[in-house]
Amino acid sequence: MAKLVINEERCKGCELCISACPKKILGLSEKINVQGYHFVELKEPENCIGCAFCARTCPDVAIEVYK
Amino acid sequence: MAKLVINEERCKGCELCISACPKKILGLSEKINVQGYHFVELKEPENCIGCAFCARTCPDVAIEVYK
Amino acid sequence: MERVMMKGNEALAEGAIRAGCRFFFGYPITPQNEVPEYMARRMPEVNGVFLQAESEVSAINMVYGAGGAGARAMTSSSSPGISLKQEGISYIAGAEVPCVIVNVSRGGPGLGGLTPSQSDYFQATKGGGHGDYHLIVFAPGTGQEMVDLIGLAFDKAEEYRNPTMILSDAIMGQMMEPVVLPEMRPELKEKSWATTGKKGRVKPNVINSLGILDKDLELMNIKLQEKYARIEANEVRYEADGTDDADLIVVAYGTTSRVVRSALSMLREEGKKVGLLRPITLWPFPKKILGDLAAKNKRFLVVEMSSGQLVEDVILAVNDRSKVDFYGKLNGTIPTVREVYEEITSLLQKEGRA
Amino acid sequence: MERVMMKGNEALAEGAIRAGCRFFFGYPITPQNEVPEYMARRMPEVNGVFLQAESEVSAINMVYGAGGAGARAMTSSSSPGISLKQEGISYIAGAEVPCVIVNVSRGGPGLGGLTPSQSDYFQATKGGGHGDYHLIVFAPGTGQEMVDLIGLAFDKAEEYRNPTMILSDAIMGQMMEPVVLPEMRPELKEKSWATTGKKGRVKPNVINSLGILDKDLELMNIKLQEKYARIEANEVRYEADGTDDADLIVVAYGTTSRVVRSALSMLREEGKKVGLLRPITLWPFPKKILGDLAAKNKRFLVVEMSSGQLVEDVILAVNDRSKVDFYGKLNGTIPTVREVYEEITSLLQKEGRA
Amino acid sequence: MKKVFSFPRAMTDKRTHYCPGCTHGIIHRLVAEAIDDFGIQEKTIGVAPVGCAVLAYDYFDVDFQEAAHGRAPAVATGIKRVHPDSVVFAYQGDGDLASIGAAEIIHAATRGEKITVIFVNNAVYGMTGGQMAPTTLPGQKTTTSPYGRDTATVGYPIRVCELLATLDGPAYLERVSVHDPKHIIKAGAAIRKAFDMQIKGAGFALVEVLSSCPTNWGMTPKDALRWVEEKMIPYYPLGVFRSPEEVTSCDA
Amino acid sequence: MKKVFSFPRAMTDKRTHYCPGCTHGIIHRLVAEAIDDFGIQEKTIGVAPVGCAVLAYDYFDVDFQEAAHGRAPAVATGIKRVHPDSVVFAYQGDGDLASIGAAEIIHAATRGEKITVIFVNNAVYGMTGGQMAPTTLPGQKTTTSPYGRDTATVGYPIRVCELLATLDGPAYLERVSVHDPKHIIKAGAAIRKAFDMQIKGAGFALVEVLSSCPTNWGMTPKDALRWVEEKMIPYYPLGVFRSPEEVTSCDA
Amino acid sequence: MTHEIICAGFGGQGVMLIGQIIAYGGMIEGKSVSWFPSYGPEMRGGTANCSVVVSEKQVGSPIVSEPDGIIAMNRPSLEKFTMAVKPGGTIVYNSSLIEITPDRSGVKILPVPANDIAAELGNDKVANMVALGAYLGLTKVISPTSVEAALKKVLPSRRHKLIPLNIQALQKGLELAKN
Amino acid sequence: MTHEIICAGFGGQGVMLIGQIIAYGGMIEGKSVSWFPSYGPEMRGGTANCSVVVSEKQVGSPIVSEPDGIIAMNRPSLEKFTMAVKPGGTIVYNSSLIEITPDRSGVKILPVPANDIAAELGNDKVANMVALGAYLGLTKVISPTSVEAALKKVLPSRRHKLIPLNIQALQKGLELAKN
Ligand SMILES: Cc1ncc(C[n+]2csc(CCOP(=O)(O)OP(=O)(O)O)c2C)c(N)n1
Ligand SMILES: Cc1ncc(C[n+]2csc(CCOP(=O)(O)OP(=O)(O)O)c2C)c(N)n1
Ligand code: SF4
Ligand code: SF4
Ligand code: SF4
Ligand code: SF4
Ligand code: SF4
Ligand code: SF4
Ligand SMILES: [Mg+2]
Ligand SMILES: [Mg+2]
Repeated sequence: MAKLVINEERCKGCELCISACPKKILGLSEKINVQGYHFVELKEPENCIGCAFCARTCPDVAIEVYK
Repeated sequence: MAKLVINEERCKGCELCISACPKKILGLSEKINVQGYHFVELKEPENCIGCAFCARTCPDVAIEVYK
Repeated sequence: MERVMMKGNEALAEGAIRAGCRFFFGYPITPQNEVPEYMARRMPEVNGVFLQAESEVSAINMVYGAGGAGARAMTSSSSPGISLKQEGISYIAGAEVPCVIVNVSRGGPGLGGLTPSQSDYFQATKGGGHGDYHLIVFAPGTGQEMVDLIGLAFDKAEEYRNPTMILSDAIMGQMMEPVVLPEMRPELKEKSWATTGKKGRVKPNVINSLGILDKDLELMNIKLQEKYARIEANEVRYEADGTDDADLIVVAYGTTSRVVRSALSMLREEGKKVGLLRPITLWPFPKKILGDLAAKNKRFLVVEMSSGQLVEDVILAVNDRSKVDFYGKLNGTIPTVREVYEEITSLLQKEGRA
Repeated sequence: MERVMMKGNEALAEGAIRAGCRFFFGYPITPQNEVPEYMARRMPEVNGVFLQAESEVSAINMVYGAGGAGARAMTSSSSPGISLKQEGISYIAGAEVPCVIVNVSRGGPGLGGLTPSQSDYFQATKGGGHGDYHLIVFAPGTGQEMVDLIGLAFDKAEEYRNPTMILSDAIMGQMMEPVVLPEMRPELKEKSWATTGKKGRVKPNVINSLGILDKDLELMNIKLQEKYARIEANEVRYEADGTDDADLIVVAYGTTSRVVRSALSMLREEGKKVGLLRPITLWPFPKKILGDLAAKNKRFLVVEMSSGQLVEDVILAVNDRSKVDFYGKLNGTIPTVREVYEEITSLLQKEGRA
Repeated sequence: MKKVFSFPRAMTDKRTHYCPGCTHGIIHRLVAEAIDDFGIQEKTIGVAPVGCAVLAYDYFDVDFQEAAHGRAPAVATGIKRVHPDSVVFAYQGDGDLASIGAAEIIHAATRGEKITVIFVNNAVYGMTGGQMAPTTLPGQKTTTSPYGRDTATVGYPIRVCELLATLDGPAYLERVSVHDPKHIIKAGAAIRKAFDMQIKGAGFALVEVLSSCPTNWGMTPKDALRWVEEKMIPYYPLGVFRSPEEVTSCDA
Repeated sequence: MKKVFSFPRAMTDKRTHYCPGCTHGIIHRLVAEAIDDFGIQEKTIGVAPVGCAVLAYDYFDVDFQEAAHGRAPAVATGIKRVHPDSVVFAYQGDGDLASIGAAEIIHAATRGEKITVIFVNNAVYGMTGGQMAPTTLPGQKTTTSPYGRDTATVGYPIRVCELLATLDGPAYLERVSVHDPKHIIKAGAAIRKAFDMQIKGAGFALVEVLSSCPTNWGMTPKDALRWVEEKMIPYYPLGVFRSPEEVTSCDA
Repeated sequence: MTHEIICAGFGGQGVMLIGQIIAYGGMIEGKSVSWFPSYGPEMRGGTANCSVVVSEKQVGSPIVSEPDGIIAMNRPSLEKFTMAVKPGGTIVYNSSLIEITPDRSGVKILPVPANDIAAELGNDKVANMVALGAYLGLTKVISPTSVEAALKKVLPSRRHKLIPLNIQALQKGLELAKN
Repeated sequence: MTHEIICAGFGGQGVMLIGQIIAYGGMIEGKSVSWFPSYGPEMRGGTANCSVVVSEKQVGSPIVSEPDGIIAMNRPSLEKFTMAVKPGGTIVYNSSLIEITPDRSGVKILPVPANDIAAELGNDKVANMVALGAYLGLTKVISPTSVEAALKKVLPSRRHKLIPLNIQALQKGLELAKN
């Protein structure tokens, strides 16, 4: 199982990571950050394969991936 | 036999017509024109074939050709 | 006529079209983008040409071509883009091609910022390009003037075969005010000097600014200077508001004149004798009226958004006859009504006229 | 030191190299071609870079890059090319990048001609580009000053982190006079603010002129204006020749100052009390000395090759204290010694001082 | 656990001002990663354009110079000539590079100037609000082509890599896209190569990156990426237009 | 007797200021002949460059506008848009067109601007006294490449036809030479075709003419023509780079 | 009489529009008016505001720094402009999104749950009109009929079908002001 | 004392060079000097001239409009400058190429068959030096030894072998002036 560190304050809620994730396990939070955006959350941490597609797609470098 | 009309005042004596002439019948005059150039002369009018190579090569449009 | 609310930039664009402009060449730059964007939509409707040039340099040279060919042509840009046009403007002035250049100026120097600014005054009035030349420079102070002065700019450009400039700024361009639009001009008549193809003329028309023989260049300049003298004699425009009984006259144009107007109306309510002299043409400059007012022992305060440019022309105009004070705001901020009010009040106090 | 005869343009180029300039970016244009051509031969000998840019616009931006990177860099051109550089110059001023710009000016406007001219005075001193900025402008009047002032121009550019300009013309550039060349400068020390790569610095160095937050731009301008005030206080240079006992002082710079000098020496031989005030820096302008002289009841005559540019600064400087006359020659011709002599003579007669 | 993917050292932690989903951010990251990979942060100097990336100097932790609109190649030239051992890159948009700056890029390329250019082609002027760019596709609507780009009156988009490939100066030219993870990885490799070319002194290197502008295209970030794939790539084919191998043969 | 060759009507009888043997004169004549051939003298408008041909307006008996250095294509665009039924041609040197005016020519070409450009490539800045041009050959000595053009530091010459041929806008591009009568005749045909393209409304047409500058090359006129043949043509191959046939297929 | 207003909020909350409606309405009523937009320093997104002046005399400065009243649709806007309001002036703010109360005396303050009311009306977008109604109820700068006329000018014709809903929202605001 | 000279002729006749020699010579003699070239309005070919000033004082205008003397190598030059020469001044002209005599009184006039003498010396190119010699013989602006020193400065070293020939030509000129 891999681990994701999401920098909620950098996230702009663009959803690109969500569509890039092969496992479809990312989604937007109900909460908003200081910038006023709904940020992204890892909904099913257990299914993350650590492929880092999400991180590589994120224009705001808001995701780090550990495995 | 063809006829050449050379505008002596336009000629700058560049000699390009001289080298373009297939019959090698053109040459510079001893005289100079108002611009200060030795202008070109048809040395052997009888040998002119009217090919107009001279005229076409002249940068100063100093030659007209009749046939 | 119906009044409509329009952004200054759009009012100006529609005003140009109604004045017969059918050729617009420009390049995007904030805060003037509404002008080309409006033209892009509108020109096809009136059979005109909107062309986005590859650069400001190219745009001004397209205008030179189109203006030389006899059309009412214009370009618009903002400060850095206007700097790039300086060579072209000098050519246009030298070749006496009529056209209109709009500068919706912004804060500088360099990349600067998008705030309004009046620090392109010298560039517009003294010649940012090389050589002795002048643009006729109009400084609109209302939305209505955005419409009216661009029409006048086209007329004067043609009358004098001289480039004219509208010097506006981010505020004048973005602000909405009610305006009355004039009727569409009828087709313009052909110009005898323009490059149209010889069409049977004996002599070709040649548009140029070259004086390779020394005397040619001097003659060209003598002719230009004579024209400039005529323009200075006939084309000065200004608004004088309450200057007759005023002790202190504030000189300001465009955006700052608006701020000043608000401050002055506060002061007049307090019974202060203050007036506004608003140059509408920055070149030719309203020298004479300022000189006349100075002769009447008025004092002056110049308010502008720059470190002091207009103020030089005011000093030159009043010369030895009066005192000129200066209140400038550097690029990046806009003077508030309160600031101008206080500046004037303290000045009046210092002078013991409060 | 040995005296050698050199053309002004070449003296200037060699002077630049001896002042440590190792980067030249330019574009051909008459009458300054000797500068790049000299540099093309000479730079490789001193391990420097001569690069012919694709245009004047590109050249000034290369200078901006090289100057920002910490080098002594320069460009040179003539009037139309200098107009094209206006945007770049405004950027350089805004970003406070030291560099030297040479204008070997020629007759305008437009394509104009190759005769000398002083009609780029406003462009050089009031800012031909957008925004409130100033170049330090030097106007050499001798071959020796072509050498000396370019050295000073590099030093002052660095001292103030400000672009400096040499405003010369076709005559100053083509004329040969004996000059003494200074020794080659030792290597220059690195600049802490330059873009060199971080090289262990904690903060990157950034060169820019952007003030996207309103306050940034105002702060940038306040800083610039403070610097300009310091320059005005410390860097004024002029030559006063016979001004002490003179009734009439002629103000002229560069080429015209030479013509004036010849005329004045004829007049002094006739016992006329005439003097020369020659601004060496056009900005900062020698305001104070002119004001002081005006206070002593001197009269002034301004001689320049333009329709009247320098004269405005002289009037502003003497303001209400004295009378300023003007004798201008339009682009295309050069005033002769005889003409200036006669102008002064008739002026003296009119004033009853002959 | 070990890091599979982490924040590049050559980036600052400032939040960018880019619109949500704007791929300028991805391209920034790829550049920063290349700088990290080669360990050249201390000797890299960037040149920022006028365009949406105008504040690039805020996001990279390297020395930077802001260029006037279109002049980044000239500014980079000036810097590189002064510091030939440094690594100089210019970051430019399509309006900046292919319109107002067309002369500068062509001449930097033909000079074989030893700089790296990252060319972000988003088929529009982003910063000024979506005007037509020299790369705007035929028929594409923008604020200055409100009826769609009409090639009969305003002509055709420019293919920059193809244009520059006619010159002898460039050492490396490639067009890439960042519309999906696979292509992002390829784009990263191309950018790395473009830096490598400079480090090795091979000459001028440019990577054209097809990029999205959701804001001015009026699309969601996701749709915008699909538009890159479906509309832009057919007009702007991906691939290598000049490779170092060719260069060697060219020099020979 | 009938005239085999006579003075073109579209030329004035002013003597040109060109140096003896300078082929600018030949090219002028070919342009004038094309104007005569199509009978368009009354509707032709020329645009003169800044370069040795700066006084072109003195030599053609047609309306003329003098452009700023490099900007002839922009000026021609302005004129042509105002008078779409006129015939507008720009006459430009290599410094003018390929250096300072690189952006203008590329954009006029990609716009498919319906103008004719006569591009005189003499590998040098003639008017200003022989400085290096973007077309100066490798190793060639000029006043600003006194040790010979060093491609390692100042890069490679630009081949303009090849460059423009990557664009979709041009209708006709050809490179010709005037170094001997045969080639002069071919050059005349190309120039005629370039005017024909415009008259037919096909689009942007450019003819690059390899030309000599005996003065700045330091050669006799005759040697200069040999230099064109032996040195320039190998670098700048003659030929058609875009033909109207292609254009048709391109538009389809 | 001159009345100066600042309308402020996030981009997308329609603050520019209500500013334009006031200006247009003023014009329709024969007054001098001006409208001036100001976008935050960030080039995209962020907050925005506009200055509106409605006057019997020629409008001077179009930039309002000491407003007679403000309409604040979000918290940063309220915080930014509260202290600028003239003594005796008016503050209308969107209490649906702003949980604080403005710390200011000597002015009329009216919290308006604009988003909640708009939601009740079935369209979040008309929150701005609720706030405008409340503001006009308090200040009477322009009459509600002028608003209706202004809407026809300001909205593109394809959106004219939304006018009744907008008027409804306006009315809700006007009513709030009555209390 | 200030001496002002104009040297004029066709391009290629070496008038610029003799001007430079006078200026250099003056400098070597410790005087203030200036040299200024002027090419005709035609951009290429045509005539050319230069102004030279040699003075005990700082040189003012480097452009000479009322010369103390002229050296005219061709007819257009002679015609152009004859009337400009100051009363009491000097005209030296190349009578090999100029068939007219200058119509001017109150000045010293010396025709010099410069090309003929140069041809005698075996090199057409030194006609300019013959004329210079004559001029210096009449005016003594600089001494012949200074000319020799100046030649070393003005000619590139690869052409120093021509100095003796040039001096020879100069002497011929000087002799002509004696008569
Ligand atoms: C001389 C000049 N002209 C125009 C502008 C205005 N301007 C700023 S950014 C820009 C274009 C940006 O488009 P692009 O280069 O494609 O970058 P993007 O924003 O799309 O990334 C323009 C025209 C300017 N700042 N300076
Ligand atoms: C803005 C500007 N820059 C430079 C010049 C100087 N200039 C005049 S002609 C010329 C180049 C001419 O070369 P080219 O275009 O090749 O024409 P040629 O003379 O060789 O026919 C230059 C640089 C100018 N007049 N204006
Ligand atoms: S690392 Fe891969 S699987 Fe995990 S969340 Fe990111 S994209 Fe999805
Ligand atoms: S791609 Fe980045 S910015 Fe976009 S939603 Fe995902 S984490 Fe947030
Ligand atoms: S027409 Fe032909 S043959 Fe006759 S002179 Fe001319 S080139 Fe020679
Ligand atoms: S080509 Fe023309 S100019 Fe040259 S010599 Fe012959 S006739 Fe004279
Ligand atoms: S406007 Fe376009 S290019 Fe600019 S930041 Fe927004 S999405 Fe990106
Ligand atoms: S300089 Fe060269 S190009 Fe110019 S006229 Fe002379 S030979 Fe022709
Ligand atoms: Mg873009
Ligand atoms: Mg050339």
